[in-house]
Parts: sequence; structure tokens; C-alpha cells
Amino acid sequence: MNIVVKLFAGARDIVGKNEVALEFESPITIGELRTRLIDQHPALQPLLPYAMFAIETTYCDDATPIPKNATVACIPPVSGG
Amino acid sequence: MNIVVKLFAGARDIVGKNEVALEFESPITIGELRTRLIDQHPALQPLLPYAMFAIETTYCDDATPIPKNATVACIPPVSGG
Amino acid sequence: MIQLTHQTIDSAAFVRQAQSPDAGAVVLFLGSTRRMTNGRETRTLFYDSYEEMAEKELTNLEAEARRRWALTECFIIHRLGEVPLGEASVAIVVASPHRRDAFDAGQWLIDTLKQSVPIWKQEHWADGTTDWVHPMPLSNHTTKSDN
Amino acid sequence: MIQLTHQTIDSAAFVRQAQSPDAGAVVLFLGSTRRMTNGRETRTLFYDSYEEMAEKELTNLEAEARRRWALTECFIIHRLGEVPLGEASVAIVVASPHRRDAFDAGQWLIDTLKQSVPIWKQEHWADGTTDWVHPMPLSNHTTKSDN
Repeated sequence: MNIVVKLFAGARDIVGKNEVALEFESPITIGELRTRLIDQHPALQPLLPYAMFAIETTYCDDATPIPKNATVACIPPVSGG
Repeated sequence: MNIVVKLFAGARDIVGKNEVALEFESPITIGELRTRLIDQHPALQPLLPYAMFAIETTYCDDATPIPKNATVACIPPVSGG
Repeated sequence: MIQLTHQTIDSAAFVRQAQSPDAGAVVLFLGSTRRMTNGRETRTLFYDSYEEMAEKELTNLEAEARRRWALTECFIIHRLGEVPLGEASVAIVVASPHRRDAFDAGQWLIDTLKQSVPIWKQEHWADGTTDWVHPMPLSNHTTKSDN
Repeated sequence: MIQLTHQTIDSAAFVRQAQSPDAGAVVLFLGSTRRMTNGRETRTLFYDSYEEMAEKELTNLEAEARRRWALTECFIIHRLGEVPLGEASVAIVVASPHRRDAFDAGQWLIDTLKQSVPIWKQEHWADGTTDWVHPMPLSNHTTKSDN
């Protein structure tokens, strides 16, 4: 299973890409994705514990399973306004 | 002693004048002026207990003595805004 | 700056003047003539004032707001005479480095203006009658202004 | 109505649209680029966004504000890209029959927007460095946005 994660702001700058693709053998949750992102990009460690995630532009918690072909976004702490 | 009292809004309409002149034998307070205005214009009775008074454009309480030649104004409850 | 005027209030001009690199926040409040009040229809409003005293009280309000909050700008404008439906009788513009001050000052200014500044509103009802609005606590003569 | 835009925000146009005989009160909030933050000087700001999601979240905010308060109008406009010193990054305009609703809705909208809408501010400091602003509670990486 291939998951593409959109990156924004500080997370995008740290990784140097607008999105990253990760490969999994079986379906995972948002929480597992969070851990795996930190494993693959250790520079995300300071930011990612505070990031939220969205599936199809809806915020979801760490327990949420990620559907196949879903659009997943990593939302670091926001600062609009 | 002659005191001229400016009237506004509902008080002016009730009396039918922009100001009224009252004659006193000796100096009086704002409280005494309030009573005397009601005596001379009984139609002011519903409004005057709630009115404030100002001497030289400064609010003052019933105990304040009225100086000679002062500009006195009767300020019925305000409704700006 | 405070102002009494018989003209339409150009609130956009005051907002533009309040914007600056020191002001992270600008809050504008407009109070306007509303058609319906407690089920009664207003045709138009007139505002009267004890002008010398109203200007002094508004000046005091601005000074007190600047003492209480960190404001970079403070405008209080009140229109007098006729104020037709949908038009503004009062505009308050406050600017501050942080937004909480601008919101708090704006609310305090309009709340206090309505209690202390010698300006009076005359309702011209759609049924042809008129009333001076004199909010009187503990009285059934109360006509509470509440825009 | 909500809008993301790369242009200057014409707040006066939204205030004009919000004025009506049903609205006794109109409140405008402008959040602007401030020169000084905790003693540091900003040269300019850039805003980035996850646009599809930000539009959805702003739409939700408008709907929730209209549920909570009696609003006759509600505009939330956020500018993206560069927002120079003194210019507005966000404009919120709410109108209501009575002023308390407009003030409360305006404050709730900007407070909630700053917590939930996927928009990010990049500081371009006068010293030439840049920082994405990611407010992190319990962390010394915190760069709190507070206009």
C-alpha cells in the first residue's frame, strides 16, 4: 500500500518536498503514519508530535485507519490570522 | 438669583422650550432645582427623577450647589449610539 | 479623535487611517438604524445632542480608553440629525498591537457612550408617531436602545 | 461568504455589503502585518495554505457562527502570499440586529480561525532570516502568533 502525504510550511521546508510517498505492507492508522514519518525524516521530530493530520481535507485522530488511495495531509500547528 | 436650565429631547418637547428660567431668593442645589422644575412643569414628573444635571458641561449630583450665572443643563436618560 | 457630524460617516477612511505597521489589529464598530425594534417598524431616526458637552464626554471616553488599553489609534464618530435605515449613527475604530485590546476597547467605548454621552435618539415609527428614547430602569416608560 | 485571495483585501466593500436595515451592528476585524513581535522586527510576511482544506474549514466556521449567533451577514477573507507591513492578512465582517452578537461572533471567528484553519505564516525578519510560525504549547519552539 502506497500513501502520499502532503507537506506544508515548516514540514515541507524540513523535508524539502511538497509531498512524500511511503510504502506499507498492510493498512495503517494516522498514528502509525506519524511514527513512520519521523523514522524516515528524523528532522521532523520537533514538529511532528504537534502536527495534525487530515484525510480528504478532514481532521482525524491517531486512531483513524487510512483508506486506500486517500489524500493525506500533514498539518503542522497553524498560524493564520 | 436667576437660573437658566437648558432642556433636551423629551424634556424639551414636554416643556415646549429649549430652556427655562427660574427665579430663586437664595442659592440652591441641583436637587432643589430638580424639585422646583417638577413643581413648575408637572408634565416632567415621569422623566425628571431619571434625568441627570450638568453644570458647565460637567455632570453633578443633587448635593452640588449651583454657582451664580452657571450654565445648567437637564440631561434626560441618553440614547446615543 | 472624536467627531460629531451631520454627514454620512465614511468609516472606510477612519479604518484606513487606523492601519499602520504598529497595529496588528483594527476593530470597527458601526451602529446603524435598524428597521425593527421589538416588533415595531422604524421609518427613520433623528439624533439630537448637547453638542459642547457631548464633544467633551467623547473626548473623555477616548482618553480613558487610551489609558486602559494599548491603542495605536482611536476614533469615535457620532452622526446627528436624520440617520436613515441601514446607515450608521456611530462608528468606533480602535487599533492596537494585539487584538484583545482592540475588541475590549471597542466594546467598552460603545457600551459607555450609550450610558454617558448627551445624545438622544428620536424614533419616527412607520405608523407616523414619534418617541424620544429615554431608557429608564425600573420604569415601564423604558424604551431600551439596543443596537 | 468566505474567500482566500492573493490580492489586497478591500474591507470597505465587505462592510458596505454587510450594512442593511436588519443590521443594527456591524463589526469589522482586520488582522495586519505588525512591525514588532517580542522586540524583533519583521520585514514582511508570507502566508501559505492548504487551500482546498482551508476553504472547507472557513466555510464550517461561517456556518457554526451563524448557528451560534443571530447574524445577518458574515464574511471571512484571508489573504495568501506576501502581506506587507500594515496591510491586512485577514478581514472578518459580521452584522447582527444587536451589537453583542456581532462582537462575540467576530472574536470567536478570529480566535477559532487561528486554531483550526490550515494557513501558515512565514516571518521574514529584518535581519534577513525567515521562520515558519508553528505555535507549539509546552515547547520552547513556540512562536506564538498574536495579532
